[in-house]
Amino acid sequence: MLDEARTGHAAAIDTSIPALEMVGIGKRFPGVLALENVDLRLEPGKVHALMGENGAGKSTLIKILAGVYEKDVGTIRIAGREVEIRTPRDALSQGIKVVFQEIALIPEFTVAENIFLEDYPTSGAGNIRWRKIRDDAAALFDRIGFKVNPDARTGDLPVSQQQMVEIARALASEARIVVMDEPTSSLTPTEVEMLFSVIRRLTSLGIAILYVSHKLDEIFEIADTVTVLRDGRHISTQPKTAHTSDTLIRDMIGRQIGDLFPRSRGAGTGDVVVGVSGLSTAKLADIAFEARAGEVLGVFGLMGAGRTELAKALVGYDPIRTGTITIGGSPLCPHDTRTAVSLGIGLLTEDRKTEGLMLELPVMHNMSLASLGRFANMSFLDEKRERSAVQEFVDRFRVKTPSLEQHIKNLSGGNQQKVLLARWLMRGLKVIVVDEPTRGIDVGAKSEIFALIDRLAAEGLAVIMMTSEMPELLGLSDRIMVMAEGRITATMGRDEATQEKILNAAIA
Amino acid sequence: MPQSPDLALAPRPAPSILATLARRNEVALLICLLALIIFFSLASSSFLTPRNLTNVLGQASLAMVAGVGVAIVVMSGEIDVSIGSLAGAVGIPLVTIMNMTESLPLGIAGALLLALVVGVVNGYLVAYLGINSLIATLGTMFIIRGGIYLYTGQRSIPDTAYLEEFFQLGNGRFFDFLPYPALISLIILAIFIYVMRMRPFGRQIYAVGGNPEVARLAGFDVRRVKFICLVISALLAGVAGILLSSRLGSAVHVAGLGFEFQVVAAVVLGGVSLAGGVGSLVGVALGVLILSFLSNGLGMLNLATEWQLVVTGGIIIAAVAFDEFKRRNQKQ
Amino acid sequence: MFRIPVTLLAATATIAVMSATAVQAQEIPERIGYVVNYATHEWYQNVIKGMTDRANELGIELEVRDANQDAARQVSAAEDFMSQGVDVLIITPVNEDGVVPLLRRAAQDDIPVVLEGNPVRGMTTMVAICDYDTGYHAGVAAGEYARDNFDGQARVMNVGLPLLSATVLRSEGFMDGLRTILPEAEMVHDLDGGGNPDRALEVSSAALAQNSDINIIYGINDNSAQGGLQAWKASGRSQDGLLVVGTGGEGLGFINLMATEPAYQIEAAMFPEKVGYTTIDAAVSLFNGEEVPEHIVSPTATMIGDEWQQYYSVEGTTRSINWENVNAVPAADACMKTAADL
Amino acid sequence: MTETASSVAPPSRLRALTGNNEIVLIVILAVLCVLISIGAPQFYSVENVVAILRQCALVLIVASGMTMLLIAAEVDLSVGASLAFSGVVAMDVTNKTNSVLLGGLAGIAFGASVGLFNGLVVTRLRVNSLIATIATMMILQGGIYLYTREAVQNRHSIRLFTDLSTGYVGPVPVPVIIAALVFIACYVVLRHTMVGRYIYAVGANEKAARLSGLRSERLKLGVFVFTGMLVGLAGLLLASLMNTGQPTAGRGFELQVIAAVILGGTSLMGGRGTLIGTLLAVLVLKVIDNGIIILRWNQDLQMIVPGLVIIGATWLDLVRRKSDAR
Repeated sequence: MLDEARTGHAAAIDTSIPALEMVGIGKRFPGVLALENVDLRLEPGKVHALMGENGAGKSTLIKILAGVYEKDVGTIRIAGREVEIRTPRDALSQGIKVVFQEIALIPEFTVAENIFLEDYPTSGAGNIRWRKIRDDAAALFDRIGFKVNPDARTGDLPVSQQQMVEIARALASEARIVVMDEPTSSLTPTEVEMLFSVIRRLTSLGIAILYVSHKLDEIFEIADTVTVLRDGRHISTQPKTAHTSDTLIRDMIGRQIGDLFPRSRGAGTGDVVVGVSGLSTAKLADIAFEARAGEVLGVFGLMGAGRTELAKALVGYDPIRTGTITIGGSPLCPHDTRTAVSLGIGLLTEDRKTEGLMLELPVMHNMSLASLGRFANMSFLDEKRERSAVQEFVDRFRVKTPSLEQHIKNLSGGNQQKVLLARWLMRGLKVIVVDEPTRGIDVGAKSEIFALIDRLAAEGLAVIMMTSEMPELLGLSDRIMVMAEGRITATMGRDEATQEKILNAAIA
Repeated sequence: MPQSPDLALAPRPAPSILATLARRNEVALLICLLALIIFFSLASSSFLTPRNLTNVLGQASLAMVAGVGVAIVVMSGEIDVSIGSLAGAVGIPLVTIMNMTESLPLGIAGALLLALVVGVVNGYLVAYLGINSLIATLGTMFIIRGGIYLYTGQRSIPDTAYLEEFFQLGNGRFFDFLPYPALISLIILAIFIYVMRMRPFGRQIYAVGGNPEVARLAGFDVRRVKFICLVISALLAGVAGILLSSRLGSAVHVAGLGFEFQVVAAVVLGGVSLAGGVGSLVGVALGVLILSFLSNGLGMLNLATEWQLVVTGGIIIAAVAFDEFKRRNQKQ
Repeated sequence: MFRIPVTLLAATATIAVMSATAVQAQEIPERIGYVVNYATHEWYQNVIKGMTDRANELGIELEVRDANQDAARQVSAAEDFMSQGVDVLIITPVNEDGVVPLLRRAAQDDIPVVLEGNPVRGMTTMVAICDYDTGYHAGVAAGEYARDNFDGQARVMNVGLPLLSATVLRSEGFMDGLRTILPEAEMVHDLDGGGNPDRALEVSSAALAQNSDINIIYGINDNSAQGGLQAWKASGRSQDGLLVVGTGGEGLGFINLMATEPAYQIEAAMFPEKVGYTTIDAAVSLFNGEEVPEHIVSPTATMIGDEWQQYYSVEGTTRSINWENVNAVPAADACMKTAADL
Repeated sequence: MTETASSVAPPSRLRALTGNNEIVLIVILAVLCVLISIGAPQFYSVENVVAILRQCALVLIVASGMTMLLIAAEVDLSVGASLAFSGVVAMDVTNKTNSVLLGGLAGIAFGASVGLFNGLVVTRLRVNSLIATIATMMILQGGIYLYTREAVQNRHSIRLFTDLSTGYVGPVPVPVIIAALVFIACYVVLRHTMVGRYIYAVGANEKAARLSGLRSERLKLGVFVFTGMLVGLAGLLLASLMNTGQPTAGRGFELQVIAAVILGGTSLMGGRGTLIGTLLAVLVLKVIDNGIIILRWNQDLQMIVPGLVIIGATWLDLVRRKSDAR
């Protein structure tokens, strides 16, 4: 039924004119040149892959297309006609549908309603046709083999299913251009297959797809053409067939991978500083492991596997149902972050903005927050000592900030992350849990963060690193632990770990 | 449309109707309301009479009408505390115009025009200038009340047109049974329940309050939605003010003092989250009724004002705390 | 220790005598409902006290509901009384225009209504003091005081309340009465003290700073007078050459002030208990369908210095009314000026 | 990313000292003072200045606590009702014990216990503080009449009690000194102690603060209690100023205080605000209040002008911050 509706639509698509042309796009943020003179050209019925490391400018380009940001310079043509996109509404009315990596669904609504959020089917009188919404959604899910109850409250679904709902939404829209930003980051392989069949269905209707990813295997499977961005600049656009993995990686990173992961230490064989046994929470079941001083324990899992939940349970943030956690031999009181911190465990959160930074506060206050006691005499702060300690870390970590008074929201992601790392190191920890430490950080800063993590382990900390990025998992970890559905499914040494083994365990 | 056979295999089966019901905030409120009614019926013989019950519906109507507006604003993620001053203010054009023209419709038009202007100002300040809605509407609350005093010289303006329709509007009964204000409030309630459920705009309000970023990505004009919500809230406060004015037979300069607190309390009691995006108008209606029946029933029991205040305050805390407790338990 | 019972006894005796005369040949209503404006205010507490005393005497069940200064709540409370079927309704309007529809509805239900305090269009009867006259007589007394003590200088700060017509009348009456003695008397600052002690104090401070020649403070109620006086004291001035005139005599406050503050010399007392007492009698008359005047005036008296002791006695934190003397205060037949003249 | 450093100008000395919103307020205050004194030269009389300062004192004492509370992302609307109640308690206990010390402590303790109640309801029962403290306000408004049906008169006649509000130390009124001490203490706590840092941190991002090992609930509870204590102190001063414990006092006081704190640039969302801003805002509002009277303007403007100033100043602040961000 949807296909029928689309057939008429597709007939209007002229395959000889590019579906989308972006020419000379430039975008500057306060202090950052995010995009410089970028060109992009999508053909109807083709899948165009957009590749690049984090911070390469992919998201900015997509957001310009989606109307979230306005470009500073450049031209956008759709089906040959020049258009201005200033708001998401403009983008939608130009037939551009973006599937974002962050879930863009209203959790309180049903799945079916979210599918039709952008364009409710209404009766002649303008009333929402709830039956149609429900039935069409059900039919749509049927067609792509996605098993979910259309009446379920969206917020109750696991993340991967929410992601699928987002993707299914693209099918229900009248879009001529569908942009997908890292659509597979939280999907299971079955769901990835579902996604690819969705994409093929869309291209068969003459719809142009912009597929953003840095996963090479996916690109080689689904894409027709590949454009690579690096540091906000256009590097190359070539048919997939002209590329090999090596040429793609070279284009994306512009250097050897080895550079990214410096290694200054041997395998960690220190004392056990973290001991977890029988740990269960609302989202975790029967977790047991140990971490030693001087090692990086990588924890891998797909989105929704329970990585973040484990991180939060370890530092006493989330309540624990059963099990024990010991830090340096002392048991941790459940649900009390303060004793956790005083025992020497700290968490560098995945979501910097909502769980790490005090955006309105200066760099100095952000950094010294966890170790104010060191600078205080009867609670009175010795700001001189505090300032010099903070300055020391700013210098050591090469945090780029005009002053210690600068509001931290004005710093780049990488520098923010360094400040948050320094918050913990200043305090002097035994264990640091880092959750997706390089999310949203540009390449240059990424390697600095990696170097810092490596140095921490070398200095004798136990580092527990939660990540969904295979390269950093393999590049940094001494041991790897894989999670799926709240359980540990595999533990392996650095030498025995391969991508396949890890992925298989993550899907289990 | 074929029934999807896969539904049975869905990872999370649809919860049973009973479980869904128990999860609904409205059910808890309804039980609370019924408990109150039963308690007061046992405690006072004059409580459970058709006359008294319909009276309470009439008394609740002002907060009901204004509450619908405030609830919509709160669902959209903002707040409006200027409604009390506005409800008092609309009586001025209403009565003045009626006295001049002997026409109720013209008076109502004048009253609603004033409400519209205030709504547009509130909406503009909040949605387009980006001023925090609590601050903006607190400011307009002061300005309007001061304006009333300044304009009237702190005198009420009597109705000298003696229009029968004007009297009937607030004091008459539909078929000698249901007070007109109750009827009007129920109609407005029904209209907005319909809008929130059946019109795309209603859904946009929830979306905007629930997650403005997502709403923007879905192509909704977040500012426009918030703007319209504040205008609706002002218009409904205007309607409440018209009814109030009719019940008072004049434009009373102190009318509506403290009304905003009553209404916000009822809205929150009705399960609308001050964070936005969550709540239902049925819940709001129940919240209003609970507070109205409480006031009526405690009066029937001859409870002194001071005890009424203490009991009402305690019930608000208990109800909101319970709701919060339930919400947290569900999350776990 | 012995004093209270004696006074109480005297009071009851008087009540008994009075009721004996009033009750002759009258039907007694079973239930009276009173919708008070602001039950927690001292003035109304004493009105209710007077009502309760009288109602108990006559064997009437008196129910009181508080509008708590909310005009809408007042309508609801009256509505509840009507649906319960009280025999007589007494209302102290939050706002006099705001109860016009209520009178009509009560008439439809055949429930007689007595108003307390403020006149309302279409009313049958009202029990109230004469606000203008009360202020006027206090003004005359203040004029005499200023003539004798201040060389005829009278520079008045009015701590007023424009919100209510009653309080505006008091201020007007005060100035008019004052000018009968001292035609040159001037109101140098007319303030809105909100009727609250703290707000009155705040606005008075500013006015006193602006006009250093103020020598009379008039307060439309005891709280306002007190606020004005406290502002004077807070500015560090001596009370020599100052006269404070309060209005109401609603509770213990003015007694305390007259006893301790040298400048607080004149109080326009309004005997709330007497108002309540008279209101119940009016309700009974109305219930019997008797002819009653439109305005039943409840008496007021200007008390100078320690004259209050004639009317009240204080023991601890209770004040007792001396019914004999209060009942002997003559009431005017009609007011010199009412809200209708504003 | 390297451009970040060069493009953001380092804050000037003045800005670092005062923050930014304060400049707007200083200008408003200066303009007001000039304009009012043109219309009414008495504005600058010692008596008037003292009167303004004394009025500021009560508001400032409570507003200092409220600033902390708002920075911690909470609010207390019950301060007006609590002000009256603690004044009544202070007077009553002084009457009964003949000790200003005990009376004062009782008033402050009462205020603190109201704060404790609010804090527990907010942090343990997780009731939104706006709604919780509206409810507390109702409870207190009822409760005060259960405690006393009439104003509690001064029956102890202790000089010290009245001196608390009307006395002078040199040329400075005692309440102004008390307010200054409270203000300085709060300023030091907010600016120079761990507790102050924690308050900002909890308000700016409670999750992050908890993850950094702060006990946010205990901290918020503490701020509620502290604000309550200050309300108790203000109530004591009010009772002294009125020479009675007035159950009808404090109407609308909560809005005065909150208006001042907001006007002072403290964010309702928490994490942002300064006490200097609050101080300036209290002065601005009280100067407006005073000016309207001594200019003999219609007192109804005392509601309208502050309304306009609050909206206008918030808007200016917004515009300024936007242009800063660019």
